[in-house]
Amino acid sequence: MKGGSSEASGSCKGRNSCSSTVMKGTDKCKIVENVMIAPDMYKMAFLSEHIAFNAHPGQFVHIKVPCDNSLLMRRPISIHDVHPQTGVVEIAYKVVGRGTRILSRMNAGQVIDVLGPLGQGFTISRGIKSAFVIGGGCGIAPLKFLARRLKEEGIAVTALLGFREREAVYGLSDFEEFSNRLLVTTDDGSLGRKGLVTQLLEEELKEQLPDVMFTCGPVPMLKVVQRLAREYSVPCQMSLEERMGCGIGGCLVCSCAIRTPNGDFEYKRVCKDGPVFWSREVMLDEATIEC
Amino acid sequence: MKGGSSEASGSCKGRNSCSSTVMKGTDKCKIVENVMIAPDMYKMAFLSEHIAFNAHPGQFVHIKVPCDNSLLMRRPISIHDVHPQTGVVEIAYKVVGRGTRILSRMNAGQVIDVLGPLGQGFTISRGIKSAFVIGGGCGIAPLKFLARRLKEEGIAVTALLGFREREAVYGLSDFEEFSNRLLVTTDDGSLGRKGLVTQLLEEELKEQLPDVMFTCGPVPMLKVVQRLAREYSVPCQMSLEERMGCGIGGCLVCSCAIRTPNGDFEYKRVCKDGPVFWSREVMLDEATIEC
Amino acid sequence: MKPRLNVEICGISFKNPVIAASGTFGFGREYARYVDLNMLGGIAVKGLTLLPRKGNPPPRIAETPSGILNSVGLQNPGIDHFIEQELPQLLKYDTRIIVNINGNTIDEYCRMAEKLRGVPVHFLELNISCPNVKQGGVAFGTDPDLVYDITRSVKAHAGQPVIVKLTPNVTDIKEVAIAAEQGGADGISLINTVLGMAIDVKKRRPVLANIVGGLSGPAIKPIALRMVWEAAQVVSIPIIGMGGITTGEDVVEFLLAGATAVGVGTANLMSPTACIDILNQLEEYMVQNGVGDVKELIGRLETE
Amino acid sequence: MKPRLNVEICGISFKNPVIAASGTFGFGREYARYVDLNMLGGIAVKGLTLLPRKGNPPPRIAETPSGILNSVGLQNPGIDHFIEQELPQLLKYDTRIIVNINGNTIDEYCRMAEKLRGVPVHFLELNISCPNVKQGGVAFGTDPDLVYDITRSVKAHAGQPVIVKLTPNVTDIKEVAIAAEQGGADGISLINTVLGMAIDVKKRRPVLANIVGGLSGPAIKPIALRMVWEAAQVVSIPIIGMGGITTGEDVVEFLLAGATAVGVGTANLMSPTACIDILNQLEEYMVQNGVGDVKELIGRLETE
Ligand SMILES: Cc1cc2nc3c(=O)[nH]c(=O)nc-3n(C[C@H](O)[C@H](O)[C@H](O)COP(=O)(O)OP(=O)(O)OC[C@H]3O[C@@H](n4cnc5c(N)ncnc54)[C@H](O)[C@@H]3O)c2cc1C
Ligand SMILES: Cc1cc2nc3c(=O)[nH]c(=O)nc-3n(C[C@H](O)[C@H](O)[C@H](O)COP(=O)(O)OP(=O)(O)OC[C@H]3O[C@@H](n4cnc5c(N)ncnc54)[C@H](O)[C@@H]3O)c2cc1C
Ligand SMILES: Cc1cc2nc3c(=O)[nH]c(=O)nc-3n(C[C@H](O)[C@H](O)[C@H](O)COP(=O)(O)O)c2cc1C
Ligand SMILES: Cc1cc2nc3c(=O)[nH]c(=O)nc-3n(C[C@H](O)[C@H](O)[C@H](O)COP(=O)(O)O)c2cc1C
Ligand code: FES
Ligand code: FES
Repeated sequence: MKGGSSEASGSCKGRNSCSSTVMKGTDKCKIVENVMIAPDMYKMAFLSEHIAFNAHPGQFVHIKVPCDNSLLMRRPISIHDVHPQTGVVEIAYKVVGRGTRILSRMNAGQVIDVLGPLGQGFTISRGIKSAFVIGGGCGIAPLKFLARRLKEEGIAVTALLGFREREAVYGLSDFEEFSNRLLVTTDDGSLGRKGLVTQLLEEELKEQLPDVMFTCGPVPMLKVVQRLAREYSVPCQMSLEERMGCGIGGCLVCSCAIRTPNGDFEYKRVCKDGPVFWSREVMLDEATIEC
Repeated sequence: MKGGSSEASGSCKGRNSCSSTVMKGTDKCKIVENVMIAPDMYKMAFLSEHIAFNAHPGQFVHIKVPCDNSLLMRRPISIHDVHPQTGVVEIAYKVVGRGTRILSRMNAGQVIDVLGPLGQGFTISRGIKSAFVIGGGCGIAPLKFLARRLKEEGIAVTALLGFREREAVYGLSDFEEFSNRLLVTTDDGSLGRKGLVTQLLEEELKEQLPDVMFTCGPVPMLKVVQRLAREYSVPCQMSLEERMGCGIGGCLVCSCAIRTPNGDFEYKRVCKDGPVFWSREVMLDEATIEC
Repeated sequence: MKPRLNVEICGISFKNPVIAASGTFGFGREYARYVDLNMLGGIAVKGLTLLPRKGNPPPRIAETPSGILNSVGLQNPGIDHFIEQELPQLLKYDTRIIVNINGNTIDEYCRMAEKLRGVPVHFLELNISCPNVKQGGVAFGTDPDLVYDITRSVKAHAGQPVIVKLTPNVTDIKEVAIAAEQGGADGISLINTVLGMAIDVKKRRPVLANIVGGLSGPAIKPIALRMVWEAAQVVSIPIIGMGGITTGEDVVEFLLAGATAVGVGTANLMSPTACIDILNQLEEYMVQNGVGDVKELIGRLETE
Repeated sequence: MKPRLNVEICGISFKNPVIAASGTFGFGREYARYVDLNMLGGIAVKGLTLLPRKGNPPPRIAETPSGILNSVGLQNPGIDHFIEQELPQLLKYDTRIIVNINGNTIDEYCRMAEKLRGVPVHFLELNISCPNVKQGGVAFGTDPDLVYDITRSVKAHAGQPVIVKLTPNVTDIKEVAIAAEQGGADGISLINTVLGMAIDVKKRRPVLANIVGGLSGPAIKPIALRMVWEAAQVVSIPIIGMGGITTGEDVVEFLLAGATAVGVGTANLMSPTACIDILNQLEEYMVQNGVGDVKELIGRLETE
């Protein structure tokens, strides 16, 4: 079962069968909270029953930048978590440019224009018993929703999270709740282990091999995870980023190079065929965005 | 004495002598009030000691449209009134397009970027004893400050104000305070006299001739006032509008046709040579903006 | 009373003048869950080539003030795949299908036109203007003689009316429009994207892997409008106007300037429901301004 | 340490690469109370003609998405008046003065150059691109042969180095840039405004009385950057790059693309202190990115 669906996800009966087509444009969503959770890192909660009910871990929403009409393109932001009972959707985002800065200044009560849920999320195959969830920096954002879902499915989760420094750390309590083991690194050792999360990952892989790995983070990190997955023969899914236009598969601007069986490659759409891909297919040297 | 000055107005000692040059860029002004005073008509008060202290009736401020970077040009808005003691500047503006709509949604406490005071205001010559102040619609905005100044100078003011209908009326209490006689018309007779303010003006001119007339309003109204001023030989100053760029005289986009002594005309700058001109010089058929 | 929105191009009627522009609407498939494709005047499909094309490496998009630059580079599955795999689902909808074709040589255009003979699509759109293909692309569209030649040649092979899509990257759009008309074009569409560039000052590199790309969106609307208006002065074949349309009033501007129908491109990337939103706004404008029939707007700009 | 900002064009040094662009800064007079003109790299004065010109009727400006259209039509008091009445106050400032001249014929350009011989200004800027003058204007700048001729002719009469200002309304900017260089230009400046149009849908009329106008501002920045980059590939004379610059980072983009200095136009209309604000941001960029000398940026775009 693949999380998310390339066709209609209007009204999904259970997570696995998304069939009926519902015309659903963009949502005008009321913000219920928008707070700083680390320097330049914000968590926003907004109301969208449609998204809260239909989203899968690894999917994203595509948000119109409010106010400033000179910025035409929506911004893709992963779904951090959803609360189907209340219709609340959470995102966690870093202020890196004009769009995210404007977003960070929005207040509860104001409305944003959101498209989603979009893309192919993480695939949680039947029979999986244990999983490593590896995240770096703002790449950790989509992994909370994933960890919660894995826990609900009874899968043993080891979360390996890397941050630059103590101040940059966010979301640990979530992973304390949803993972069986939580391992944290910081580049400078100001919290958890000093070093890169991939060093820790290699040590862990030497101890025990999970059934599957899930990862999201900066490209250099992804490259190491990809190599380790290959070396240790662990199936691995990674979430990619690329600059986007439509977000729904129509414009072909968000391409990533994906290996084809014949040894060549083709450009797939991060927005529609991804953002989650199997790591063995992904040609990361072609990736252009550093998370 | 001409109100406003084409050169530095940094620190004016008295209204008549503006000489010292002070480098003064744009002001970041805190909004203290922004309220609807009639349908689509707003009154905003913001803080700027510089403007409050240096402004002359008939001058304008040039306001950067907040938030939306796709709108490059500032919006010229007349100075409705100033309070030099508190540094409060008032403007009264009508929502007619995107810029004024965005302005109308700003709240007290927020900051706008304002350039001013700009332009040549109304000239209040020595020896003037009586004046007619004739305004139509949102053209009434700059006349409050003028009427107050005229009253302070001991000049007898007859205010003739025309509105479309009762709902559109604003600012009457100001003119009750600052004018000796207040005459109001509405197109539909829902308040004051039914008809056009220029009909009333003609009747008044038949009764008594003021030393000077001051007017601001839609071009069709200005045309009649111009004709009456000529017919009754009353000196008349009128405030013009034109689409603006820089607002300070540098780009030559805000031109209005002004008669030259040799019978020809030249394009003058509404922003710098105006917005107030002597009505006998103005070629209103060339005016393009209907207030 | 509901205003009348239908227009006609080469005797083929369109429900309304709003056409999804090539390259911004895929083959309609992805948009079908957001808009009822039956409501569109037409759909211009993603630019096709004789053989499948991978397209350019990423990044392929850069955001610029009120515009975007793209360098997709005509990624497409090839014309055969389109006819076999994509077209059938599109034909289920009651709208006009415009097939955007791109060649490196005149012969390639002609062979694509041949392949489309008898295929139930309504128009061919000759893209002689895509700035992202090194060979051919730009050269065709900027030389009036070549525009004439290619139009004539393709007309000889085409089973459907031929629309020639012009590039704005020329000194004189009128010359090129006239060349297309004289070559036998049944209509022209304009404008394609304007060649542009963006630089990442942190990396000191172009934002696009392809260095340059095509500028589209509201930023280019004044250029597009001017060119549509200029072209309308010199040709009598119908014009499909496009470039930066994001609202119903934008559509009115293009119709007044002389377009019979309009293309909506970048707006589809801003919101998947853009075409329908724009259509609704157009209707609203007509109602508010007492325009009973959209044809009353075409070419009716007053310049006195 | 304070980064070094000075650059050099034809052996004449500029304090910094920021020049107020012609037509947006008057003769400096109006801006002098907002910015210290001594801080500017240079000032290109409002375009001059042999005789005074009234200019076009209003409205002369329209706002478009991230851009403006203008149709001032070269309103100016004539070159004699400039030399006698305006220049003296400008010469009080320690900055480079660039005199923008406009003719209807080659002869007119030459006569203006003659009048400026011995007058203490630093550069002539040949505006062969203003789109608002019906005769001459556009034609000169779009034909490489004419560009060559006019440059050669004016060079023969000019007492100062000659910069040729190019129009973007051409198929191939490289051709035109080469023609100017071969004609003997000491530098080129680009881009002038892009021909555009805006329509008032309520009145169903063009917004500008002149119908068309010149598009400037951030909207055209990607076009300008691309053209500066293209020109820099083919000429070795210095380039003054402009088009949509509103921030220090925009300046960096143009320098990386190959410009030695930049012009700031529309930004002056957005805020009278724009040139200085931009200069400060440029310095800030340099400090933050460890660029000690602005010359390290010129032409240093990496495209590998
Ligand atoms: C599928 C997906 C999920 C994402 N999830 C998250 C998340 O949960 N939290 C988070 O903080 N960030 C996330 N990002 C990155 C986020 O989209 C960018 O940081 C954001 O778009 C930057 O916008 P800006 O206007 O602030 O920056 P600017 O640099 O001003 O943006 C300029 C342009 O570049 C694009 N862009 C810039 N950086 C990126 C990027 N990394 N990825 C894609 N486009 C980019 C923008 O969309 C815009 O078009 C995600 C990206 C993708 C593709
Ligand atoms: C000297 C002067 C003083 C003014 N004082 C007032 C005032 O006190 N109260 C008030 O309500 N209005 C006043 N106006 C008119 C006001 O500037 C316009 O209503 C406003 O600019 C419209 O902006 P918008 O974005 O809402 O409209 P849009 O139509 O979206 O504006 C588009 C463009 O047209 C220009 N524009 C549109 N209408 C006018 C106009 N009437 N005059 C000049 N430019 C225009 C805008 O600046 C902008 O560039 C004054 C105009 C001038 C020239
Ligand atoms: C992402 C993208 C892809 C495009 N691909 C094509 C194409 O394949 N063929 C074509 O003729 N035009 C293509 N265009 C140009 C558009 O059809 C349209 O002419 C142009 O973008 C101007 O309109 P707009 O401003 O509404 O986008 C593309 C434009 C964009 C933005
Ligand atoms: C109002 C206005 C007037 C202009 N007048 C002239 C002129 O007289 N001579 C000239 O060479 N360029 C003129 N230009 C063009 C500018 O100098 C500049 O080349 C162009 O606007 C692009 O730069 P920008 O986007 O920074 O404005 C004018 C531009 C504007 C906006
Ligand atoms: S963003 Fe349009 S296809 Fe992915
Ligand atoms: S607005 Fe620039 S001269 Fe008046």
